[in-house]
Amino acid sequence: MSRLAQIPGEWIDRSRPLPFEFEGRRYGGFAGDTITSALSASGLRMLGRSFKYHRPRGVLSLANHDVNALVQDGKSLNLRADVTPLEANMRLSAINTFGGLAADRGRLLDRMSRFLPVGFYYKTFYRPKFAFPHWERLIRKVSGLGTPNFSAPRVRTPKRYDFCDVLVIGAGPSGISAALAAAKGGASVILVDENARIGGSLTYAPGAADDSESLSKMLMRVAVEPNISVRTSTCACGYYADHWVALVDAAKMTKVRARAVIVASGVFEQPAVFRNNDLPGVMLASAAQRLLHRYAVKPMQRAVILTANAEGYAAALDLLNAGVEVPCIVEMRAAGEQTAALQELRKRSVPVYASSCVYEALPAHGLTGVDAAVVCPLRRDGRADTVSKQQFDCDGILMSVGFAPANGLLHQAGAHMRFDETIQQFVPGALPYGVFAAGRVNGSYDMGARLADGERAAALALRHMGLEGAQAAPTVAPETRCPSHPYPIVEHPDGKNFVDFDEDLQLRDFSNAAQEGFDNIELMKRYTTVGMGPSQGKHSNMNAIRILAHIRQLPVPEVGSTTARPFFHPVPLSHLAGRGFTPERRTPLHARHQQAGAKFMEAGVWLRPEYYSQDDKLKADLVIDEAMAVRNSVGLIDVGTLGKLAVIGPDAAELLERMYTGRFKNLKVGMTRYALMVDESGVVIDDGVVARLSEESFYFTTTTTGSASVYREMQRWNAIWGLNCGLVNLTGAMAAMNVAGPRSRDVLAGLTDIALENAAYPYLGIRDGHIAGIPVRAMRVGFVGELGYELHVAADNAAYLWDALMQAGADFGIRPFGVEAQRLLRLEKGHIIIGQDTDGLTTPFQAAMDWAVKMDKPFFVGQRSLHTIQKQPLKQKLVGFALDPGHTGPAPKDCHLVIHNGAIAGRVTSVAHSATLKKIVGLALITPELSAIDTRFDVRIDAGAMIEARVVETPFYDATGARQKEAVASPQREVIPA
Amino acid sequence: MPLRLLQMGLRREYREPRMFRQPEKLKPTYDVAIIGAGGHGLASAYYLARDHGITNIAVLEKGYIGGGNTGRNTTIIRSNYLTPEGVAFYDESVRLWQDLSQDFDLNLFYSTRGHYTLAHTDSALRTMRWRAEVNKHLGVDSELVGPDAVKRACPQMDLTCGGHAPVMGALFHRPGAIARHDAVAWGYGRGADRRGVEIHQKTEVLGIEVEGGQVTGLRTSRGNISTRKVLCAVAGSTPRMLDLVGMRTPITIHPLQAMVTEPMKPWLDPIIVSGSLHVYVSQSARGELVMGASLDPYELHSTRSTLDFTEGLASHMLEMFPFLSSAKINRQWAGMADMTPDFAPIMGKTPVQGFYLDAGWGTWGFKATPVCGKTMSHTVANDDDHPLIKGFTLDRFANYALTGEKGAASVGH
Amino acid sequence: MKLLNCPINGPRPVSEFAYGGEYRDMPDPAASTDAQWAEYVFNRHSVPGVKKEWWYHVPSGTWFVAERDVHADIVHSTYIYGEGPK
Amino acid sequence: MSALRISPVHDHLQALRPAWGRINGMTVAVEIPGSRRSALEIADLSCLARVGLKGPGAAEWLRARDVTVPERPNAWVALAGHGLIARLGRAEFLIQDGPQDGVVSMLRKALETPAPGVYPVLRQDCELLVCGELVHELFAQTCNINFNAIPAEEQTVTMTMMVGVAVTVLTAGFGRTPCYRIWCDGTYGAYLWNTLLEIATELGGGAVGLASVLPDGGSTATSIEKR
Repeated sequence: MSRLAQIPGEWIDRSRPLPFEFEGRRYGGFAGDTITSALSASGLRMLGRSFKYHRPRGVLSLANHDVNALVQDGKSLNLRADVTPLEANMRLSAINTFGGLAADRGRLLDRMSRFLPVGFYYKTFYRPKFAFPHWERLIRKVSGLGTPNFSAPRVRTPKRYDFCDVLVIGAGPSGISAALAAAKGGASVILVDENARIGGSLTYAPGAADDSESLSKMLMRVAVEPNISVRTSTCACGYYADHWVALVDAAKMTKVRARAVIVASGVFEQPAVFRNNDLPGVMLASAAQRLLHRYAVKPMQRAVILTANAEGYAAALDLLNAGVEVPCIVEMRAAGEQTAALQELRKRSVPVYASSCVYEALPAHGLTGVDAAVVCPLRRDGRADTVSKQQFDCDGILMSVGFAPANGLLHQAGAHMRFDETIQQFVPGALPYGVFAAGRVNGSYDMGARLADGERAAALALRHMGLEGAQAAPTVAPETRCPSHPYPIVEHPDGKNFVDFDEDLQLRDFSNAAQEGFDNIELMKRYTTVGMGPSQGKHSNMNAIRILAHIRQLPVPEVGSTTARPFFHPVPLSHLAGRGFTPERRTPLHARHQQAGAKFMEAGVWLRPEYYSQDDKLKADLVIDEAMAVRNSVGLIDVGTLGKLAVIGPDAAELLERMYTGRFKNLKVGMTRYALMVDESGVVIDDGVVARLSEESFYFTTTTTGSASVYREMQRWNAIWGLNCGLVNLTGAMAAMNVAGPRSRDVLAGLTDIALENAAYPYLGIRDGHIAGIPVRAMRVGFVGELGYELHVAADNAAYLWDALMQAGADFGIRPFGVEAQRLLRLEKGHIIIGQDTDGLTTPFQAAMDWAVKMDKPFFVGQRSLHTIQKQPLKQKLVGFALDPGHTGPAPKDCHLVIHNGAIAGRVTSVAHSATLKKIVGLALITPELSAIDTRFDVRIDAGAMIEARVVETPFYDATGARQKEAVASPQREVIPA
Repeated sequence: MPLRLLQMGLRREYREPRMFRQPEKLKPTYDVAIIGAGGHGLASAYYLARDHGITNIAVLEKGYIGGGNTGRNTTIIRSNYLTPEGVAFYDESVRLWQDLSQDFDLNLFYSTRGHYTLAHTDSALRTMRWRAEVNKHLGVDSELVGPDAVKRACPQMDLTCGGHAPVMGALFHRPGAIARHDAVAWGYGRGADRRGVEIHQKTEVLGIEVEGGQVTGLRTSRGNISTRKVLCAVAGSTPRMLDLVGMRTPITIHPLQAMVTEPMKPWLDPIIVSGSLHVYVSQSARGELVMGASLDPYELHSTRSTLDFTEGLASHMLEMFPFLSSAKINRQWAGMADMTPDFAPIMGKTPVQGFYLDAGWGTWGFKATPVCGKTMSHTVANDDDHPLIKGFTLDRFANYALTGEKGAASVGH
Repeated sequence: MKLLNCPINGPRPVSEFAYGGEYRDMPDPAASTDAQWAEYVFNRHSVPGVKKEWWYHVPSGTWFVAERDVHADIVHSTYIYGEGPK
Repeated sequence: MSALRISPVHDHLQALRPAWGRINGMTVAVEIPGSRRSALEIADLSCLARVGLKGPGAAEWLRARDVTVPERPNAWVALAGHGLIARLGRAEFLIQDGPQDGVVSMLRKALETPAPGVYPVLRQDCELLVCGELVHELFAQTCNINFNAIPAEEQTVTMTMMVGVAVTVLTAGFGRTPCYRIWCDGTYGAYLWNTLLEIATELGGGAVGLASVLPDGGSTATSIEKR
């Protein structure tokens, strides 16, 4: 057991022990533990295996980038043990092992590592060609991290929007002082920190007593400051345009819109690079201190301290005080600062070896830990002087050689970084508007400077927002000491000196990559994959840059850094998806359709009845029954999804004439006319019916999918042309249903005050009146080819009218029909559906709709293009076709191809078997050569068989339109047997 | 253990040579200058040198090799297009892809995984049948399959897609593949380099000299060169380059974003695309799920990321794969897509003599890399549009003779 | 998420808007050659810089013009068509 | 035979087995069994009488009929009897009565005679009322607008998106506060109602009948026997 007696300020709650399982063995921890701290407390060192070589790995940072210590619990993927809070009865196992963590058969790969140099996979496995799939299967077997659980449920999380004046990211000393100053200046502040408690480095590196005292003071002030909202265990994962920041906690994502952002995200401690620097027990000094101060865990018994900064000595003292033996301190510099800690260590006669390095760590059996550190003098050329090496037994090595800024969000915000030689660190140069940096990420290390830097950033943020009482920004003394070693990297002939722990990249991988020409930072990143692992280079990018600079003999700034993209820490899909809102649009008759057993189909955001099911009947038969009801008697269909617009004013007709291809100025009041719309390039995009209600008032319909865009475009053109008329979109406010069939008039007769007889109300007429007492606008249309009335009513009246019609129609066998039957009926009439019988390039001429295009009008959108197109030979033409009535066997389907002399000569756009006509009829877009009536052409159907079709006139049914124009006196006389 | 690895492992020191030289400075004159060291530019250089004997070539790159869309796409390769022109073109590309690793002596991890374009509506189903029929007619292996086949190929998928968009069928394209995108640029770059082509990185083109309608040279950030043939293959930067010769085209620039999860044990074998849900996803050999969606809605000449992109894509992913709720997105990025109105490229000769265009690659440029090299090298070498690109010439717009690939190209990467 | 300032409704997230494309003046159809007209219909001014664009605020149905730097994605001004700087 | 007017959320109210009443010819849920005062209450106000118009002449036309017109775009003012007039953008208006008859029927009649620059807009909205301390939490999860930052006294009208649907929002709660009214296209009503109610229920709130929100306690609702 490595758990120590109570440590002041520890994060664990010893009154709440939590039992759990790891790799099949039972362990115990406390509430407040992370998985790693609990396992470390139980004396466990090896927590996982590395991605490529399956080397044992343990604690590295305890700061959310220990990606070699990922665990899974059967529910969640790739849990980061170093930061995941321990829960009672977790059943955890290490990821990506073959046969368990200890016995992992994958460890063989480590022995083979010399055969797997950087980019090895580019250089093999492809000869012979046929062998690659075999190798690939093998590779896919060993690659990847956690194993997904395919039965895990969809997790829906809330997503929140939030707003504040100043968002402070990072609640260390500088962040806290920034938040306090901003709040004092009257700003509403959100203060976020990914840790469970605020305080930042002061929670694990108390340093001098007065610091920790000022910490407790600061915490107190934050607690009582009403303007500050503290969000702990919350990570700012991404910065987006206009100060839009994604805050992610365990339960949800919060999207914050701030007026100013202060990034006080601190730094990541960086590893030194020496042989076996990845062994369990070799860790960052800050990691050891986190174990110690937050979780009261003794990280090791005997630790060699490798350092190049004052932080290392403080850490050494920390460990000594916790009862850890420190055989020596290995100082990479010629001399360290004269700090209190150094004096104290001298007092306790801890030897300090200056200008020295750890040359390698000697592994315990099976690489499961450290047995000793081999220490050598560091030569001027940065290499180890192996002649005079000494060996120190230890079970741990602490690395305190430098830091890299946690500047991911600053990068994302568009900040430019410059390299500060004094502190050997990238710091923000030019910052984007409204974004500020403070603390160590900004290059301030001295505690006083960190606090002052926070106040400085706050003052600038307040000024940025123009908040009154914004006091002058204090000036911050530039840092004089250097916390980071310029090259904490030691070569070793036998390698295994790791730079990137995610990707198992060794020092030599970088020189090899450079040797092959990947010697600029971007190419090196892509070839070696440094920084591409789950930790996104948090512990490897800086060393990679130093190594490349070393190789090319360039100063670091000239090598430059790679930009960091979101996310700063990975974000679960569940948190990004949230609840997953999917807007649905329903006509007011939806419930009626449900009651009638409708099978719905999606039409954009709408749900429309495809057909109405009846106990055990087949869809195909039901569609025919519905169609036959319309042909023989009467049917009722909900067409409420059509776009419904009104245009009113002196220029209303002018606007319609400019937007549609047809003519509307001469349309008589009380009459309707088909309307076709093309885009500026002359391509058919929409159609509908225009009705004239009065001289200056029109009501018109668009396709279901076109309604929004047609309204929008007409608004835009109307604004550009400045016509004296206004548009109203009634699509949602009006419901519409089409009562169609020879008996439709009989159904209405008893219900309405509208004079229905042909003379008073001709085909294509429109009448306002009442049906069942409801104000109704009735259009006499013939889309399905029978006597029919399209009834438009206020949405809230629709269900009432529907019921009234169904009731009145009962005696005539009225029947609701769906989209499928309507498609069949309109096909029998040869009416096209835009988007089905036309495509993204079809012109009106190709659609054989010249009749609807008035080229002699002064202007309409697309007309000028059609003038050009008209001069060209037609590329394709829409024709009606029929199959031999005797045809049996498989039939053509929509989009089967027309094949002529072995070449594609067109395609079927719509086809169906017409029970009315007792044959298969359809429409096809084909080459003009084949478009003459009675021409025979071949359609290739499924399985490649050719079927002959013949071009015929449309409409296929009731060519003269007698049925829709004038009702048939008595349907009995002209029954079309079903 | 492959022999090659044994050799590398047993040698004391690492003997791998440079893949591409770093020429000190520009020569005064080149037979051909290629703007853009992405896949397309380098492939063109490679085939010019290999097949047309033209080796005095400078490839000029503002940034670094393959640093543009070549290294930013989701690496999907397919030929299941809609128009005969498109299908024939991409089919030739797939044919070339399959031998590239051997050509290059570099493993591209070209992996034939099968490509399913899901249909959630009957109109989508109709388009899939159309594409399948055109593909089959031209000998491309595509067919319309039912939900059951999708279930077999991807048993982990929720075919109801959260109840919102049940899968009604799919266009199955057996040759659908993925590849290691960077390696494509490196392979072409190395191949061209070894044949004498000069690749100049960090070299920006600042001006294009034209005299009497004929290209005569380039002004670059590293000096001027004279040349009578310039190939422009710069995707998102096309409008800037065209402006230098005073040309306007229908091309507009929109960001196309993508994102990738942390690695997980490979489970997703095929490439899955859903037009209605705006998702395309495949799993790399590293175990990462590589995902994309549709274009950003408005013009933008930058590669910034947006949060709403990840939100929308995540929610659609979970409708198909609810069990991935805890899978974490590691990284998102964007490329600049040079879009055309008909979703087909703009290739070949231009009104400016000696100025050749390889552009309009929108969201479908990676898969065309080899065939672009083949056809553009032919076009440049012979000053004659290659037969395979006749449907893609710039003048098709003025002639209202567009090549309607929208049905196949939009979203369906 | 990007903010866009609707002249009527004020600053809103860009997700509330629909992009209406580049603002273009239509040449006189009668006076244009086929080539000139096709140039208007198809070609665009896609060089990065500050451009006039159409934007539509969906919830209120408001069309307006934005002058936006399409490289830096910074909106310099927005105004109702006909009311902006001439 | 069903009621003359049916609310876009009628079927979803039905599931709550309310005591039905009728207002302006629409079946309304007067009381919902088990519903109680909570920190988040949602009610369906679609039944209220409303009329809309737009166009360059609209404001003048209204003034000529002694209707107070909000001076600023996107502002609203109260009318007698808990009615209100909202200015949607520059030149569109939504006028709505309280539970009792107000100006709406008069304006509807007047609109039947065309007037220059005046375009009638048929209003068939789904209107929801959301009340209680948690209302801003509901908005935080559904809408990207900081309603906290909009002072109630400014009587602002906000046209924005909520859970993917275009909505018009203002704060007027028959005297209760915080309280908001939300209008959306009726065809999206069911979706908006379900989505908001689901989240509200999660937050400890729920649907309530009109008796508990209308100033007259729903007494205007002619009660009809439950079925």
